[in-house]
Amino acid sequence: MLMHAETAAHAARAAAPDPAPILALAKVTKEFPGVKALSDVDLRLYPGQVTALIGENGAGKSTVVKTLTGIYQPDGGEILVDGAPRRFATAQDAAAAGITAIHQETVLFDELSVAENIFLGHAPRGRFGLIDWAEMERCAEEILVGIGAQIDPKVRLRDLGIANRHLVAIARALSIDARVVIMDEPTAALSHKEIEELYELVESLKAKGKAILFISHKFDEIFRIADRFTVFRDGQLVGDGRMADVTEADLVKMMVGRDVSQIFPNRERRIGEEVLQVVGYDHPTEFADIGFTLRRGEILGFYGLVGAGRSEFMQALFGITKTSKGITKIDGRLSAIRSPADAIENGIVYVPEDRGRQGAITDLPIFQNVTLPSLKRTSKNGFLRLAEEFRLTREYTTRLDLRAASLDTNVGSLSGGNQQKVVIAKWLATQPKVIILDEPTKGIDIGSKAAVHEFMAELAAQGLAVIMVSSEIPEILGMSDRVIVMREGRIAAELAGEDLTPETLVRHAAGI
Amino acid sequence: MLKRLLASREILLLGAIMALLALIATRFPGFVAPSNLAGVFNDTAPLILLAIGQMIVILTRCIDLSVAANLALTGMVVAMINVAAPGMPIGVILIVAILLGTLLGMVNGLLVWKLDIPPIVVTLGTMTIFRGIIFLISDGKWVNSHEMSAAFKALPRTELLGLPVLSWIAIAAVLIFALVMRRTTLGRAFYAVGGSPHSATYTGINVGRTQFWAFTISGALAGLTGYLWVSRYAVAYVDIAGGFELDVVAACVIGGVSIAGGIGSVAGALLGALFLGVIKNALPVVDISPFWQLAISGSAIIIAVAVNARANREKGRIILKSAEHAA
Amino acid sequence: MSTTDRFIPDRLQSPLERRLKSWESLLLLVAIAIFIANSFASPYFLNAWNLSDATFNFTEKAMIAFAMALLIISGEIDLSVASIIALASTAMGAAVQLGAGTPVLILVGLGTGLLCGAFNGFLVTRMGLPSIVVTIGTMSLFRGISYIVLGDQAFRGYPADFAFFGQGYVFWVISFEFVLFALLAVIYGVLLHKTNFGRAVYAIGNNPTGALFSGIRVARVKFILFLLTGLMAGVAAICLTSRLGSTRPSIAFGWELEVVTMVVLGGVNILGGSGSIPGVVIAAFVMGLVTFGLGLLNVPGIVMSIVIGALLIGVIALPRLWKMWRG
Amino acid sequence: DDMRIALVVKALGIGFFEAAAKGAEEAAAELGGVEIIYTGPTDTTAEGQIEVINSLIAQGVDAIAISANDPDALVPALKKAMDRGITVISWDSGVAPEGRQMHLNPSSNELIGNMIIKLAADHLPEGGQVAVLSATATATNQNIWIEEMNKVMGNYPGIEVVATVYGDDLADKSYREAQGLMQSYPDLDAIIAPTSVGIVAAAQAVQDAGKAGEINVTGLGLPSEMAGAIESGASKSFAIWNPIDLGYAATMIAHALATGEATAEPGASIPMGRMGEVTLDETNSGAMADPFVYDASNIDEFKSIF
Ligand SMILES: Nc1ncnc2c1ncn2[C@@H]1O[C@H](COP(=O)(O)OP(=O)(O)OP(=O)(O)O)[C@@H](O)[C@H]1O
Ligand SMILES: Nc1ncnc2c1ncn2[C@@H]1O[C@H](COP(=O)(O)OP(=O)(O)OP(=O)(O)O)[C@@H](O)[C@H]1O
Ligand SMILES: [Mg+2]
Ligand SMILES: [Mg+2]
Repeated sequence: MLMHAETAAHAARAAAPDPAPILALAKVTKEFPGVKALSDVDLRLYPGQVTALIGENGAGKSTVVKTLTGIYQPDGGEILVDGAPRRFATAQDAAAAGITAIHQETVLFDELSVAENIFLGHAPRGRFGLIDWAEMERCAEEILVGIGAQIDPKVRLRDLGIANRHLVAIARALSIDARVVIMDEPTAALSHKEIEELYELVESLKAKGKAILFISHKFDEIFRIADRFTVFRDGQLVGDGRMADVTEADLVKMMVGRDVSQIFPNRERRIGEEVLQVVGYDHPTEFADIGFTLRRGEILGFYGLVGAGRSEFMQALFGITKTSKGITKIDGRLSAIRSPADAIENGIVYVPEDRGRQGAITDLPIFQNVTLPSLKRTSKNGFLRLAEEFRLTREYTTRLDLRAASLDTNVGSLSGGNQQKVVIAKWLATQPKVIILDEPTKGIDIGSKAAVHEFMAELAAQGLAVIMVSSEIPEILGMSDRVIVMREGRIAAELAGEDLTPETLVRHAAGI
Repeated sequence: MLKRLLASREILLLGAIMALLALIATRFPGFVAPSNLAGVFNDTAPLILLAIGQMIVILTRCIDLSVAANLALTGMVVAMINVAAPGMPIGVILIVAILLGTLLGMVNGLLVWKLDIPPIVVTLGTMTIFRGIIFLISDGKWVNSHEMSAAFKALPRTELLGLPVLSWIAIAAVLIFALVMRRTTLGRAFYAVGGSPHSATYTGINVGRTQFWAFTISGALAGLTGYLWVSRYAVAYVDIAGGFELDVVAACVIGGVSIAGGIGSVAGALLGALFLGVIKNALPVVDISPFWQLAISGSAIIIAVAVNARANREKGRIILKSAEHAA
Repeated sequence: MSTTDRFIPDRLQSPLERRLKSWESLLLLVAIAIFIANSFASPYFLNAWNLSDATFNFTEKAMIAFAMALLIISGEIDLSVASIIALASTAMGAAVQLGAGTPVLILVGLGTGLLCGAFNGFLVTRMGLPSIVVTIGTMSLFRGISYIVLGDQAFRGYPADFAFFGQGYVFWVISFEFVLFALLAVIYGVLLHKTNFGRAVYAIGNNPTGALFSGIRVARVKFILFLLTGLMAGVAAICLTSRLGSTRPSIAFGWELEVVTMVVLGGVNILGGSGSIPGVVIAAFVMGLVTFGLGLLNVPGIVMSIVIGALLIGVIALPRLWKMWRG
Repeated sequence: DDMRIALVVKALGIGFFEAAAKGAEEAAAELGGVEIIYTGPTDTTAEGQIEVINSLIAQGVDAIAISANDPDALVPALKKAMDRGITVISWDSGVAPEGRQMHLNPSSNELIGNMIIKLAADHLPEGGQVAVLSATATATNQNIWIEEMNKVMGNYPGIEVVATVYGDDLADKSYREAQGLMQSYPDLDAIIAPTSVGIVAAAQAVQDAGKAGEINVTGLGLPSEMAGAIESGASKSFAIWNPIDLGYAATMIAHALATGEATAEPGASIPMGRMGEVTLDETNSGAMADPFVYDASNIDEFKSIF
């Protein structure tokens, strides 16, 4: 599965000479407050070739996409189309220059029809320059059929499921007659069959001489369809070349800058008695029939493709989603959890995936974030005691080795990793029994990532039960004692020990 | 398809209006006579015009509380122009009204777009400023019927094919904006910006500029209505259409326009306005004290927003295959 | 795990330093400037009794503004407050007709306020409806009920001792209303800035989802805020009714916008998340001073509202313009 | 120092009150050493008038002459003014007796009540349906006139008052109310509007409905504003007292009371310059003069005056 690299087809491709690049980035820099997302990166896309862009979460891949499509303006450097420098003020400028993209975040409109989602901004015009709906729906149908999607173009988008939405996003990118097609993790939410159809599509685009930028975390697909690669690490270009010349291990090493095995802490496993029992969790549209148990000191991994419903289930367990049914027992006692406040009282806490929106309150200072769920303890008769708040905050942020100018600094101004530490500190201060970490290392830098892993291991060692949701196979393999795989809202498998291999994980997650 | 059509907000509201008319007809059959209904429509025409503009503004996640003040200011200016130059052709007056309204709308739009001030604050401020300006330019004096020229007063009431011009203007606005909203890039941009500003940016739509255009359209319609109002009621003073902005917002809400943006239609705004218009005109006829009117329209707003919220309840992401298309 | 000797200070800026650089100090300067300008502009300004009379122009509105500030900081709004005053006043008037004494009147006034607040809170937090639309609806509904009850009539005949709340003096020129205003300012200041509840309000306003995910009972806090706002409208109803000595359904018409203006002028972000009670207190004085000062010069109220409207937009626009101009 | 007399009106900008202000200035010129402060809220609310009164108290004016938006709500504020030694009288639309020293009715209420129904009845020898379009439901004077009118209905057999509606002294609202009346009562013969705003709006509505000559709009209005309605036939006749005289008389009375030349008590006579004298009844109110009827025969003479 990992090493299709040495196929005959590949060798043949490698032999072709380099044509002139259609699109190039030269020394492009992009900064956000506190983060240098791109520094002096170069990138070249050739006609008829697929270039894979790889790198860890937060390496700057999506930032490149947004810079190329006029959504972000680079702070320095140039974008060259056919060798001539260009500026894209808006996405429409980029489309006019022949650049189209499938963005990682779905760029779609719930209330509009499928056809309109595909053609918004460049709809076919009829008489007097008015939008021709019949023509638009016909073209949409054509494109959707072309990518093997069976979706009625007249249906409103909100009535579609996650995979079909993704197909609409792909159709949208293809509706622009472009020379450069960018795909930012296009297969993340697709099933096996749909992925195969996408590969065929990529082949046909190549055959038409288009330049393709393909972003993915899945090595098998990169080796299957890419001709070239470019690797980013922390916003910098660390390597590029032909796929034929590298192995998976080389790429991983470039990505992380050291050997993979070193990332994960060795930990002694002391698994204690059962703390959490979950039975029969059901939701009308998101998940069905979820049940499992969890012990003290255990790390339970939850794996699945993006959109498998893991976050939704965890939020139901935490009391956010009220439409779901199910039973939660803590230490053998039935616990009625109807809100996060109930969950916290029962010792269950949740570190959400969406840090900026759900995890931290970015416009409030660190200490207020940390003490928010613990105010009952730091206050007296309902009146705040700032000294006590600072004491508690200092205690837990020191344990996590937080880096910040002061405890009064707004969380929003911290780097992703430090924001995550604030969120974790917030929960540890409540002295929980079960901690749920949803994609705990998504979008944080290598150093913080290792710190989070180490800390997770330490928590387990101290007897906390840990649930870790992750879409990264190395992380799942490196950290979990046991893994539950979810697919389309249901448990597909529960794996441990020998069964726990990358192949079994992928097979159950994709339903092959 | 038919099922979807039946369930749509507009059809629901149309049904409600029909039911209301039927109910009134049982007590006072004369109310549903075509001539009377035409009168009701004519009376509601200003509300329809403003509701269309407001609908577009709300669609882009903004709100325009200054429409009534804009109407009053424009109305006063054209009335004063008419007094000063009675001979000026009505065509010119009409253009001045639309231009001035547009300008005032642009002021709102610019403050929202360029300075990023929340729309409610902007229009709350301009609402009081516009009214104040009327006082300053008119010195608080009324412009009365006898000071206006006959031609000035004649336009909205001239009958064409049995309907007054005022009604025809409302009909034209409904048709034009139905076309604009469905068949032009700008019209679709309003929906996109309100539905998801983030995604709109990704598709190359400038969110602030689109909102600016929404305020501009709302202003233009308010200006047009300003002239029509003043000439129809043959009077201009500081307080005309005082508090009317809330009726306008109410018409939109009843018409299924979502205050959260992205949802709404010209048909909805039209029906919402008609709903209020029918109630307003029917109360005295069916001999319910006019003092009930406020409470009834308040209840209508609350019921409408509750019904619409039910229809729009966020379904979340549909992950289970069995759940897709089920609704 | 690895504890470095890296030390993170609690704060970089002392609280005093922060306060000096704040919005409130800027507003205080404006207030002082207006005070000085007034004393030069009119010989009648610097007079204890006159200044005391002037406070009646804002005390009742400010009482509501305190609760409204918390509500707006939490990301909601209540446009029905003026109508709650009307309904509470009507209920008190009805109680008088049934022979109720002053203590019962107080209970009726506060109770009606709480009930209306609970109704708004229910619709917003339980039914999940947007507060701006809901309260536009209840704004018509509550006042509409007053109109149904009273029609063209008035309630009068309030007991003599009831007059104390709106017309009584506690000490020399210090009116009961002013004392109540000061007391409520302190209570709301402490509630917002010194308690867990206040912290929750800020958290919710900054990020309701984040607050919910941190275990804050968001719906409950918002419900309480609607109750408090209703209660304060009830308190204001008692004061205003006592001051006027009679009840008409049109009482306190249009106050909701003045209250919101006061809150926004006080530096509360209309989109939620930030603002302070001292800011609102100073804004109340600024508005009171502007209206009173211009009133002494016999400037019509509508011209004063231009000043207020311009202040409203100006105070938000100027810093942004300054930033744009500086690059 | 000049004596300062404040003329507080229901709302600024209304033609009737502008004319009254002219009369007040005339009185001030005649008296000498009197400054008139013409003021009022911009909308017809009691709260607005209270703020105005408060600022007048603060300025220490010598007298306040007010046409009230609400007879009760203004009482506490006006009492305070009297406590501070300010002379307070009401005119046109009155304040409850405890809130003023005297009230000047433009004319006797009985006379006006009789006049407005007579104007309608004179053109309906066979009898018919009439409706009343009033100002705000809280306007004191309108309510009293309507009450007086109802008392004398017996003298006009065959005349039936079918409805009373309120236009709030807003032109557009009055217009719609008049329209509503025509819809609800297809056989309506006359609309009585005892308010200068309402009568103009009603006449306009009748004219627009093409019923000029069919429905007679009458009541109290200003010749300048009603000239068009008389011409079109929407109104056959209407009445009014002279607002200039009213402002003039109110100022004269306020001056007399403030200087102590006269005292307001039942039975007292207070001089009003060229308008003669007013005699107070047991509620300290008095009437200025009889209303005057305008129709096609004399409208042209007066329409340029007020
Ligand atoms: N709008 C923004 N504001 C602030 N920081 C941002 C913004 N967008 C991206 N970043 C930061 O820039 C860095 C690069 O982000 P980017 O989304 O490009 O990563 P990525 O390589 O696409 O990661 P992933 O594999 O998770 O999609 C991250 O540290 C991210 O937090
Ligand atoms: N029910 C929900 N409502 C709103 N946002 C959600 C919901 N569930 C997830 N999200 C957010 O939407 C974003 C996109 O989610 P994504 O497509 O990555 O799925 P995911 O949550 O990673 O998948 P899984 O459900 O398997 O965990 C994430 O930031 C996530 O936090
Ligand atoms: Mg990315
Ligand atoms: Mg997830």
